[in-house]
Amino acid sequence: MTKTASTEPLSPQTDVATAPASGRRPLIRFARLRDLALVPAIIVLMIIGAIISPTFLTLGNLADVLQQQTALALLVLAEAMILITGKFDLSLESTMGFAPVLAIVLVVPTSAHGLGTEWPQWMAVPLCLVIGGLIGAFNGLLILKFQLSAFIVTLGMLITVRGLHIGFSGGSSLFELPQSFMYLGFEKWFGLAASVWIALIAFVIGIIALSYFRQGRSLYAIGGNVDAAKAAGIRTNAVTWTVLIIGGVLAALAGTLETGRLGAIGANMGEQLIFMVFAAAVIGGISLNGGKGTLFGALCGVLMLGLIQNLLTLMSVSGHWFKAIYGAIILIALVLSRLTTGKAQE
Amino acid sequence: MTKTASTEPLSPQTDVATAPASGRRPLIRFARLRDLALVPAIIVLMIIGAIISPTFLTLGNLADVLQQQTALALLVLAEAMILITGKFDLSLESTMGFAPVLAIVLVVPTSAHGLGTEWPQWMAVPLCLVIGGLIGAFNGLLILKFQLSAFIVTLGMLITVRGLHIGFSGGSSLFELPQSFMYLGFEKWFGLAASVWIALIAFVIGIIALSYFRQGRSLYAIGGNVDAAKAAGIRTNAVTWTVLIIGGVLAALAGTLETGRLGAIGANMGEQLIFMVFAAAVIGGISLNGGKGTLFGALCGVLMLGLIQNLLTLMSVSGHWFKAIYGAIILIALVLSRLTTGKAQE
Amino acid sequence: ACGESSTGSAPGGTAGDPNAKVGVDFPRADSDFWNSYIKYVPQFAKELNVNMMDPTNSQNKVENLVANVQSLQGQGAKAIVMAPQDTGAIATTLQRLEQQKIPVVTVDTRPDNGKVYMVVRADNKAYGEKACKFLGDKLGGKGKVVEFQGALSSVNGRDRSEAFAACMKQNYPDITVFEEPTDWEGSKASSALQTRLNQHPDIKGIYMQAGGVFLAPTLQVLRSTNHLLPASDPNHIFIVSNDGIPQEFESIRKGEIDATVSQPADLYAKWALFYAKAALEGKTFKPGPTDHGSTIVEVGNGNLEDQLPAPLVTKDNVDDKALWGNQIGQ
Amino acid sequence: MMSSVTQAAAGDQLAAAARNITKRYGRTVALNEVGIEIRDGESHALVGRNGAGKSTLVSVLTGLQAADSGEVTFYGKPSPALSDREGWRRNVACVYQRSTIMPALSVAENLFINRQGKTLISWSKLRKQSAELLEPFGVDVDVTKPAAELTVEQRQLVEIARALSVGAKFIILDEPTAQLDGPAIERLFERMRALQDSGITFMFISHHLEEIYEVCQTVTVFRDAKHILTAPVADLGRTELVDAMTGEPGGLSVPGAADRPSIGDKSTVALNLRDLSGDSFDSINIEVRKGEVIGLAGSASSGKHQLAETVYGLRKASSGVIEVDGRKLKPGSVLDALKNGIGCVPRDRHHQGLVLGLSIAENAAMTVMDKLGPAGTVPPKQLAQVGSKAIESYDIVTSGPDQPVSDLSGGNQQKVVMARALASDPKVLVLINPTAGVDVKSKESLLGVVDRVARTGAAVIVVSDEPDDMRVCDRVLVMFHGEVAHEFGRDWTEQDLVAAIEGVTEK
Ligand SMILES: Nc1ncnc2c1ncn2[C@@H]1O[C@H](COP(=O)(O)OP(=O)(O)OP(=O)(O)O)[C@@H](O)[C@H]1O
Ligand SMILES: Nc1ncnc2c1ncn2[C@@H]1O[C@H](COP(=O)(O)OP(=O)(O)OP(=O)(O)O)[C@@H](O)[C@H]1O
Ligand SMILES: O[C@H]1[C@H](O)[C@H](O)OC[C@H]1O
Ligand SMILES: [Mg+2]
Ligand SMILES: [Mg+2]
Repeated sequence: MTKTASTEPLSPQTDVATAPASGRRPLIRFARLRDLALVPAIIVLMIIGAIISPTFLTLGNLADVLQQQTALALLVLAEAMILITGKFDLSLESTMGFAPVLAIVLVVPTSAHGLGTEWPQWMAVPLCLVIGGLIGAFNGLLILKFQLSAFIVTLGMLITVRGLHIGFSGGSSLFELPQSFMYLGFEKWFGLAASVWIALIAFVIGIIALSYFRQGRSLYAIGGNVDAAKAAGIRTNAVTWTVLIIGGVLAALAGTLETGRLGAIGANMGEQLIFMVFAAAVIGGISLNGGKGTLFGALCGVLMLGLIQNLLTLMSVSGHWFKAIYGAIILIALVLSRLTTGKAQE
Repeated sequence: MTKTASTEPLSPQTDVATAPASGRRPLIRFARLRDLALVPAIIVLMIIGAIISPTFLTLGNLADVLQQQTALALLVLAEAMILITGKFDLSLESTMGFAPVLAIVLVVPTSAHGLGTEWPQWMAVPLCLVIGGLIGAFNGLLILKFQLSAFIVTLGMLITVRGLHIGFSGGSSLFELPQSFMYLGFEKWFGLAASVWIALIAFVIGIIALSYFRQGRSLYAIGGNVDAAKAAGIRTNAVTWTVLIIGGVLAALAGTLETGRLGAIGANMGEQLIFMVFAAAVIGGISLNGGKGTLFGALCGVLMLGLIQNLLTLMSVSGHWFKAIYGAIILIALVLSRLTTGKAQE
Repeated sequence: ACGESSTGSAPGGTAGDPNAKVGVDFPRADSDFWNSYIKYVPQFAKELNVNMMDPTNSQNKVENLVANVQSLQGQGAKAIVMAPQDTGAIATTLQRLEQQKIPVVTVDTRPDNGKVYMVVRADNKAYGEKACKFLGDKLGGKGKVVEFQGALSSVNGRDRSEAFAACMKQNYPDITVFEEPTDWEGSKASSALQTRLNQHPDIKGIYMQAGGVFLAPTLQVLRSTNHLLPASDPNHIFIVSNDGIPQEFESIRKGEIDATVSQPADLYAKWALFYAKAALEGKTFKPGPTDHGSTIVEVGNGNLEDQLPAPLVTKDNVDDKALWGNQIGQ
Repeated sequence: MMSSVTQAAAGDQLAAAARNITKRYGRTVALNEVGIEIRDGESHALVGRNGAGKSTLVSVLTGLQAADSGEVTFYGKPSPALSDREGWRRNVACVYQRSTIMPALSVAENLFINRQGKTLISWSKLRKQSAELLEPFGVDVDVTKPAAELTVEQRQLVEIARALSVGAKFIILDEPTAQLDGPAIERLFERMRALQDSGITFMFISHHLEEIYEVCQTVTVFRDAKHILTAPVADLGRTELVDAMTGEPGGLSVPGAADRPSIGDKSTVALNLRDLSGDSFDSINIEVRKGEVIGLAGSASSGKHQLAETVYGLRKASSGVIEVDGRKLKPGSVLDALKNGIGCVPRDRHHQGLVLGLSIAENAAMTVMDKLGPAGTVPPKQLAQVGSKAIESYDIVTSGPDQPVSDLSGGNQQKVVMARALASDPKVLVLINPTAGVDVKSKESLLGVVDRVARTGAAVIVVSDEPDDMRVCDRVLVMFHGEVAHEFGRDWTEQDLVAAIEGVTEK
């Protein structure tokens, strides 16, 4: 938000401005310095964790941390891409809850809260993803065609879609879910939760796309200066729309995985998660003004939040002070990463 | 040395011919066209309300709507000023809950959850406002001195301050409150709740300050282009800090009024209110990018949300579909105001 | 009902009009427990001949509750039934209703402050105690137990947590309790359990304060970590839940969990409306046992609370037709 | 360090002085022990190539940035503390190179920013004063409109009017004329002279050296972050000045169209505009042949910018046809224009030209991203090559192709925009104010590029207010009120041109 005059530390070159340098640094990087900002904070957390609890550094515990963060990670992936493109999506958390609900009520019998359509059960997952995409597309319609503010459109959708969730589920948790729908969130592949693999693959694809592909790079151009991007022949509306749709699909996927992990869809699945999504993305170096940050940085943000949460659980912090301590650690981590990178945040 | 150049800009009464566009506009304009965008939507809501329920247009009902919106209104006033200055404050909702709690536990006896300090009871309200201001000042410190992103700082504070609230109150509601603390939120002046008058006065002061005073106008300059504002001689950091502090004080005031209205401080007072705060502000024409919008517009946003809520209650919309309908109406109102003003939103 | 005194001084000025309008506010629409309650209310209204207005829903927010009550009143409600989830911040509203002689019945929770005609509730401290005793006995007084605490900002979450802790401390000092803050969120419970099982693979018991939100996530974690073992297995984890929704009964039958407290959604609805009507008729009540198996107790402030029975359900009585969890949706 | 010429006669007071100023950005040294002394009442020019450090000195002199070392004084007194913005403002007013216009605020308020009034603001008074303030500059706008609705030129004039009216006795103008047309520049100079007569001191930065000779008495030259010389303007010839700036002898040679073989009818038509109408222009018919350079001149309201933007698809024509090599373009589609071989330097580099947060390489390659690697990939190597090539071909002062464009000096940013336009090897090139803010030497090389691409057979349209830019043109079309009012061959004179632009010649 802040428009501070940047004081970017410059080239590793000689001290005279006029020496045009050949590119010694890699041109595109997974992460710029500011995206590695969290690494020190993460290491400090790791060390503290190892001291406090012998469980902390066990593979089992770390694997659990990863699994617990998959839904958040996918939402952050979606939000990071949307933010880089210079837009906003608050409705992801509702989509994460509603897409599975609608998919489920379309396939299960009325006795299990179904709508009576009873479509084949294998359709549940694909349906869920499609519904997520449609919500993203609808957001895109309002934002791009009606030129409404993305923030406010998706805030309206946050409420509306959560409302549809409650309406369609009758407010109750859906317990009787097709086995196929639980598979991805529950199964293990090679000793690690399938959902972790899926999130990992999604991030790798995202990182490669945003680093090495024209369409991916165009997100930065659009987020940085949409008029300049347009003048360079980038189809800004089409790209933005696509990103919003992918965002919806990823949120729906997160919902599927979370459903498998939790074994049911509660009426408040995903509620308030959007705050954590923004926290992770912004802590990870994504700018709310668009055009800046990397997906790798965002992933670090997710991991940091997960580690803090895990640590506090292992420490058995009292319920009454849990939130205060959690918030304080986030603030300290922020200050730490600010001091280690020496870069103002946006 | 000729001393022609005086600090006073050119005298207002030269005879030069072309003084374009002076008299063409209406004389008093608190708000520009885009800030009036909501007026049609509000009128439509009023008409629908009158048709649907005979209660709706009664003085009693409208007075109730106003009273119910006072806390939201004060938070929106605070947030609008902060947004205009190009910053963000998510922690207002936590401040609204925590400032009263801390003030109270400092004055009440331990038997009523007090800390044992038992300061004089009359100090409760001033203390509460000071605490609000201190939270704002702390936000300002992190944002301006440490140059952290306002969004992420106040997100951290949102969590931390709520945590402190739960910690200090032990999670329970505080209900043994000094009478002085309840007065403002409970009393009526001239047949209307005192809190409504207070919010009204706060808005009038805000509107006048932001329309007719240099310091107030500087918020727009800072939010529009902080470097340019600095270049124009505005002490951008001092002004921004002041605005953040005023924001905290207003949030604490909102907490005081809400406490008086509700008769106690629940452990989740204000929770999730920040979404509504942003909704009202942005619907009312405040830009998240800073430098745009008026307080009058923001006030319209508050009124609109209050009327929608009231209308849905009077219509006895089913609980399960309430949220969906509420969200949908907000979206429709947005599209409506977009179409009536023909202006793209930010 | 028993415990009822002769028709005496009316609490409201409306004595004698049992057909006056009764306003009902539901606290939330996103919980299995409350959904059942929402279904029962109109049903019992018809049965008890209560002139119920269109109910409102405060969506978990006390601000909404206050607004809803104002508007119900504006539309002519002469008695109000509500279930404030935030039990403090309703004080002023109660005060105003009292001044205007509109009797109030609260359900599920009791206000911290202010006068109500009757509280229809169950003893939430007893929930915690029952869960504690059940686990304590099953574990033979030692071992490790995980507790999913409800939101500490809710009187129910606090009552259950405090009673459980006090009982454990007093009766089973050798049992270690891990209190996990969850804010009534299933996903937080799931993460905490996973972490805790990793740290202490020898967890022996779980107390979940609301089956409506914690049941599925808990089972899912146990399933994936192979902890879902029959009661006969020495490594079986004993689970006691709360709420009494049909899914919990299902799990008890399958042996996945061991017990739950059936919080009577049906009786909450029935007796809330009953008392609302009684208030309109000008009846008054006093402490003592009732004719419907409950006890009215004085809970301070001159308020009365009808503490309805909330039976512990185990494998032995899970098929009892009288349990609401066995009736709803059948 | 200071050349002896500036050792002003005793008694002559210095309005402002900076001594031994060093300023680094990271490892870039933007100012290296430089100094400048500006005598009370003079107009002092500061010149130097793009990236020489001029604007950096401006921000030090106006208190926006602290120098790493060195001192600044005003009228012999040390400069105020950095936080004392009021203090700085009393001493110095400035038109910065980067816009300080606040688009959301009204024109009136932009003019009176932070001095709307001491107590209650009277908007009606402010409106009146604003109108008066703008009057001498010929800006005829509704001062209550948001500044966002102004043209680039009008915005610049608003900035100038504001700086001149603040009441400071020392005023800095950092490239005020880069976005202005001839008459506007003339009006500005009139104001400057009048103010100078009343005792105001100016520091004036421009890449138009003739302007220096027109309004300044003293000139200081910076090169590579160092002070080179200070001398009375009258004592320094144009060639010497350019030599001092570039550090190498040998004057300038802006390529002229006459050096190219003339384009006959034999060359095929590359770009054909038929009956084209749109925003502010009407029924335009223009044919541009391969290898031909067309100049479009005209006042700000002539419609020349709109016409050029329409050709590139930035605007949609209301009727008529645009053809490239006989193929009709889809109206209002930049993508189609690009596909058919049109390249463009848009009018405002900050608006449509650059993504400031991205690197030079990325900006330069933005129009050819699809051509860098197979299957839509962007191999970092190729990307770096595009960047390095741009840096080389256009002489961009930078630490490397991955430097964010936001860190470049204004002129160097402009070169990146040129690189972007040419990256796709366009058949038709549309250049709008291509040399705005570019130093003389670089201008030479940029116009050299125009000459070069024309020789290779590209058709070029140059829209510009600068007569220099018109010298490479085979034909110059002067637009007036949306129509082509006049056409010159290679043999135009500046007088004819100005007369035509102002609409005083007969057709
Ligand atoms: N040029 C302007 N720039 C920004 N805001 C303006 C401008 N002109 C008017 N306004 C806005 O319009 C409102 C009132 O303006 P108006 O011209 O009516 O003032 P006024 O009180 O009539 O002034 P005066 O005392 O000079 O008659 C203010 O809120 C102000 O924000
Ligand atoms: N904020 C910044 N961060 C990093 N480097 C900068 C920054 N501002 C300027 N520079 C560098 O400092 C040097 C001097 O820039 P400056 O803007 O002063 O040049 P200039 O002489 O004004 O050029 P022009 O004529 O193009 O405006 C350049 O090399 C530029 O890249
Ligand atoms: O108050 C609680 C209720 O009794 C049930 O346990 O569900 C969670 C809470 O709403
Ligand atoms: Mg007036
Ligand atoms: Mg410059």
